[in-house]
Amino acid sequence: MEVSEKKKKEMLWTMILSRKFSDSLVVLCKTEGKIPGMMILSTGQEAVGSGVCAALEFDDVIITNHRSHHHLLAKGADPEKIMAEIYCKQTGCNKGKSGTLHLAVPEINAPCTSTVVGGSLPIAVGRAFAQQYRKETAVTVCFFGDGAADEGSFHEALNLASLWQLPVVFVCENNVYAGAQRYDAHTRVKDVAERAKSYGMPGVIVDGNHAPAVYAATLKARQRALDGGGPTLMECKTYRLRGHGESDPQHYQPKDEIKAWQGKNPISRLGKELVESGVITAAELQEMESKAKDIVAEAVRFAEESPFPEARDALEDLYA
Amino acid sequence: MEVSEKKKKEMLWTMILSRKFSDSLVVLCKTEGKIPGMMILSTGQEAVGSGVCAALEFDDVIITNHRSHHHLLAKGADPEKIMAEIYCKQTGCNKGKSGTLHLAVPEINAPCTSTVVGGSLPIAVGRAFAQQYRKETAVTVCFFGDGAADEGSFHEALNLASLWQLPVVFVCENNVYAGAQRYDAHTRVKDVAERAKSYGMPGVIVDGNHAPAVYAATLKARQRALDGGGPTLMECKTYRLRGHGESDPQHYQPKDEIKAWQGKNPISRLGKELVESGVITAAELQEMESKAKDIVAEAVRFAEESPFPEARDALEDLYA
Amino acid sequence: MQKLGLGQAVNQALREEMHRDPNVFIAGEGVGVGIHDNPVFPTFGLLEAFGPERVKDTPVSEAAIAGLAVGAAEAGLRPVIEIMFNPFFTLASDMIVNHAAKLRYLSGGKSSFPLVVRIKSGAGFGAGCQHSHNLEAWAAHCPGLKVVMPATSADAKGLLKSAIRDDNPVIFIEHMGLYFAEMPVPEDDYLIPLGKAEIKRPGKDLTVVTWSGMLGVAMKAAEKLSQENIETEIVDLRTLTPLDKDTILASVKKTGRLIVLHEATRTGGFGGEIAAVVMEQGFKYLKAPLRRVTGPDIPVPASPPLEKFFIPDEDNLIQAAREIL
Amino acid sequence: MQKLGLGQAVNQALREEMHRDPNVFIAGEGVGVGIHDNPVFPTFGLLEAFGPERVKDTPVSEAAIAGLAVGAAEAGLRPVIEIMFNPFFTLASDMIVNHAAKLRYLSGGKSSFPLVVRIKSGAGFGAGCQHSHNLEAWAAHCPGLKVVMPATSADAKGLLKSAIRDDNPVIFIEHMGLYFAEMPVPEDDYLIPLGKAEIKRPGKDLTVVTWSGMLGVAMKAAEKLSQENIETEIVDLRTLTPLDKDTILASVKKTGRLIVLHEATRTGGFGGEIAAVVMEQGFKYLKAPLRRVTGPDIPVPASPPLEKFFIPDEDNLIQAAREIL
Ligand SMILES: Cc1ncc(C[n+]2csc(CCOP(=O)(O)OP(=O)(O)O)c2C)c(N)n1
Ligand SMILES: Cc1ncc(C[n+]2csc(CCOP(=O)(O)OP(=O)(O)O)c2C)c(N)n1
Ligand SMILES: [Mg+2]
Ligand SMILES: [Mg+2]
Repeated sequence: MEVSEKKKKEMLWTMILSRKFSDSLVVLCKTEGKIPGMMILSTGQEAVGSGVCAALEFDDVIITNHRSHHHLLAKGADPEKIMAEIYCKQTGCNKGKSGTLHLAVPEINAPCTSTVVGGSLPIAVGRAFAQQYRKETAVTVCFFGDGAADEGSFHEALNLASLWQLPVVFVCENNVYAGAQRYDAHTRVKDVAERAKSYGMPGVIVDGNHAPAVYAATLKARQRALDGGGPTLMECKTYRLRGHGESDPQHYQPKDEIKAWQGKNPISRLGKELVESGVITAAELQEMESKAKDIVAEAVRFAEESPFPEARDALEDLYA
Repeated sequence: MEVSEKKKKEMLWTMILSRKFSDSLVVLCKTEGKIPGMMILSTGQEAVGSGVCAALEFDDVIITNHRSHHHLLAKGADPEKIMAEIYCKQTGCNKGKSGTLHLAVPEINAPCTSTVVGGSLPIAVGRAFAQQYRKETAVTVCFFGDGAADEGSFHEALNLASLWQLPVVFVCENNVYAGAQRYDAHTRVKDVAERAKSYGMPGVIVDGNHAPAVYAATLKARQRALDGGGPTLMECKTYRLRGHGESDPQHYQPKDEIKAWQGKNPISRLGKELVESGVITAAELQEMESKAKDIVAEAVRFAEESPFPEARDALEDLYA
Repeated sequence: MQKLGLGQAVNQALREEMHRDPNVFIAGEGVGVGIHDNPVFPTFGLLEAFGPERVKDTPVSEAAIAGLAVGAAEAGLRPVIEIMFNPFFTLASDMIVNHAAKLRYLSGGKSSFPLVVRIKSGAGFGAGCQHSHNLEAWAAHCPGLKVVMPATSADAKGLLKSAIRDDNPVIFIEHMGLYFAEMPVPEDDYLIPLGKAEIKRPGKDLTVVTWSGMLGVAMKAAEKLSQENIETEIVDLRTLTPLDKDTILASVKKTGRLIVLHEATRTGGFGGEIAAVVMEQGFKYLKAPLRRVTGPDIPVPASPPLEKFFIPDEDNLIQAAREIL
Repeated sequence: MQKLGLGQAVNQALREEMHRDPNVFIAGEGVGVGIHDNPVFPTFGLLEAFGPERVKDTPVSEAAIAGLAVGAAEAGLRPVIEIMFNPFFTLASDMIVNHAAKLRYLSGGKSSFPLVVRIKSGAGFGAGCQHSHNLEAWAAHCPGLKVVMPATSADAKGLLKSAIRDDNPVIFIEHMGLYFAEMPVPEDDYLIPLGKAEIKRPGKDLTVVTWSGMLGVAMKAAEKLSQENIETEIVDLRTLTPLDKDTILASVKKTGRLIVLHEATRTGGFGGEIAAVVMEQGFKYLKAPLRRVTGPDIPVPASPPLEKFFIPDEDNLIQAAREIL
């Protein structure tokens, strides 16, 4: 499929923004007292968030998981609001209730994040059911990891989605690890995509480090869903360049494996492609980088200057 | 595979016993005050219990589900003890704690029944793990229905069993219905056996109304498990001739469908085969029938004459 | 007034709400075509009335059913899902407890999850402990949920209609024993607010706080005690959370004596919550120790004499009353 | 005496029991190779010590992990499985509640299920409510289970060893906040019987019943109150079920005043059970109303000031004490 230059530039941009965002968090989360909780980053996996979301319209919904930053930024979340939430500030998109792990951004149709592994899948089924029920021209995308594909919820959700031909795209980000466990230490199926057959739905394997490939596959799956063809299971092969979380020393990840995947960096890869094909100049690429840096710096400033919520605000927002 | 005459006779016998057992319950459960609870029978599915258990040794373990009578009788359960339990009597195999639904017969290595749909699968994984851990020459068979294959527990159990190459045989009794739901109304996968691929294990489809076929497939799966080849998913295609339970009017089961499957009765089929091939005489067949009838009548008499447990016995048997 | 079993009252509430609001749909195992072709059951005839788009028979997949409700509710639909028997709540509990109950809070109040989880519950069917296990205390311990347990058909109708219109996740637990008892039910658009207990019988000597299937036991015992001039006040909670503390405390203030009666097993049951609330806020009113009359701390056994032993009855209640009078 | 964090004490207990009994094995997510390469965590180094046959890293499949334990225990092995965080108990709850807890009863006492479910629990990590949710009250409401919640490293060692040797399913809940506090631990084969509370501080004016992470809060508050000559008796339950009623009642008999302190949310928490037991059996000893000091009825929020608000502290306890003294 021919991917437009505009889309390619858009994807490059959201990947760069996402990486700058992560890179700043790598440092900030280690600075005592700045950011509470576990810090889980998507460094190296940006092509998945960017490629998928580039294929979506605003009305399309995403349901994401614990490794959500790249999904949300690509879908259009305000970096300030999510950075402030990561800082657990009152100005955060969830007033500090969520923190970094459960960012909920309904204003961009990313209404919930589940940090329960596999939790995003049944909810996505429900969200897609609502789209079908109301005959909306929109789909739901569900992000989850390779580890989540071993949870019972994966199985139940895919079966039900296929049975009812719901407009949902299941995007498995296979980053080779589930926590400290290598992919082949948690299942014997060679590809997660193979599991699609168990539900009578198409399963596709995508180069998850190439945004245009992810974009093209998503576009196709989305169209199929809109046409009433039901769900697709898309497995994006990628790699978790950092530890599970930032406190993980990666003692179990072979150094040369990490190095090899660093060489497949989705951002420099697409950047190089676009520069070489003349879509952008090297200067424009640099400009994108520095613009992203500025946006992230601004988001950090906003977050740091924002107040914490008041203790008793804890009692708000539970019941409607 | 050549199945010995002895085995064939054995299977015919356990099927006949099982059918007589069910037939008597059809009547008894409708007699006010005789048997409490739901009555779930396996009429028409006897070849699965008989074929599987004929391939097992005493040390092999079975874990069964709500539709368990034919499994237990084929594994060698004492008809009196289980009939008394079905009657909820003190002399029942579980002293009336279980009733018909959760018959546990550890003395024949049928240690538990789960009436939670899908509940038998993770437990079977654990039981097979113990066999592997202790390097026993024995396998675990897990019985479950086509409906159970949509539960998350199915997925998690098969993945784990395959990952660790546990000596377990998953026997799916596809009787076309899960409750009132036809098979094709609960999933889009044509055969449950197809799902084996999701876990990197062999999946086989077996004529579930032909005991020798079930026997042969089980023997193979058992040997594979003993050889360290790991689990097998066996789908036995059969049919639930009666309602889900005896209070189910079968209003959703097409009459001609029932009729067609009555024509495939596994008992008369094997009986005819054995008579025609001269393995038994028609007289012997009749003798088997009347002997089974006597055994069941004796079991009913035993159950009916047995006392109920004392009210305060309810407090016993919870903690070890 | 029409007389209906509790299941039929639920059926009527579902029908009325589905007529009123196209966003209401139902889903679950056998809610369309079920194994019982019998009008006493709650979803009888709804498939015929509303069609397969709004009456969704599902596979045996409790987590997916609950997730369906969570996602659809976020979108503004009003799902009413069914958990066939209370013990299977376990299989849906991650979706209900970690998601339905928490996601609004996690969104900082931006999203709502207006869903109802109907659960069939109760001992007395000889089905044993994997089908009978009263777990209302679990749901009542989860902030973000509301827990409703009607004891009469009229309450079931009025409370279910309110539950469906409520913007929060509501756990609605039906005691199956009440499906078979016909009771008067208002024919109109009858609503009962969530969070309000009801005095089902006034009295001055003794307060019995109860809910669901045990109301009948309380009423019978009160009748007998009345013959000895002991007048029992019966508080039917109807809603466990939010708990109507005022009604409980006012009654204890009047009588000075409290028994909590529930079918669930004793230790960790919701009876403890009532005890604690009264001990905290009504201590000065109390003239005697508390009694809890509950299921014993065992799984529900199948055999009739054992199951009968499990289920609290009038005699247990009367004995407890005598101990504190 | 050696000083260990609670996680290290758990580690020692596991090591000793695995050495003692070849039937003991452990399983769970990251119990072998984990994302923390850190000796404060409970399963550190066990893979190296006992090999992959007995230290089983599993996929992210909580139901299968729990089922593994149920089946293996029936066969006579002694599995110790880990649930990474308490909210994920939901996903294992069918196997634990409907199977581990009930199957012995259903067998009429023929089979046993000697298994331990270790659960990491507690707020205070900024991880939010899908990781922090204290659900001990759920397990304590399930007949057939025993529920253990140590508050010190020594208790953790002694109780876990007893739990592993117990022939029943035991839920063993570890407060992660205690992993980082070094406390003395006996070096020998140290066993503490299940079902015995311990007076962690004697006093005559006021009883505080508590468990797990809240013991530290109680001790600090008691210290402060003591400066005003108010002597607090602290009962550390250690085991929630079977509940050591005798120790609680003896203390209330002595002091006449009771506060229950737990981190879990209030409504439906296990504090209600303590209240009910005392109100039933110790009513005549009571001189003042009960106070419960607990987490408020909200999910655990992520933001530090909100999370701090959630977790009960000394000031909350001292204030409650003043109210009833
Ligand atoms: C139900 C559940 N079990 C365990 C965890 C702890 N946990 C968090 S992330 C994770 C690994 C998930 O792996 P994967 O799905 O591949 O996602 P990735 O982290 O690689 O993006 C685990 C085990 C959890 N959050 N939820
Ligand atoms: C977890 C759970 N959900 C629902 C039920 C109610 N139920 C009992 S049997 C059954 C249908 C099971 O179908 P299948 O697995 O095909 O077995 P079959 O009855 O056909 O033998 C259902 C839904 C249950 N027992 N457990
Ligand atoms: Mg992964
Ligand atoms: Mg079936």
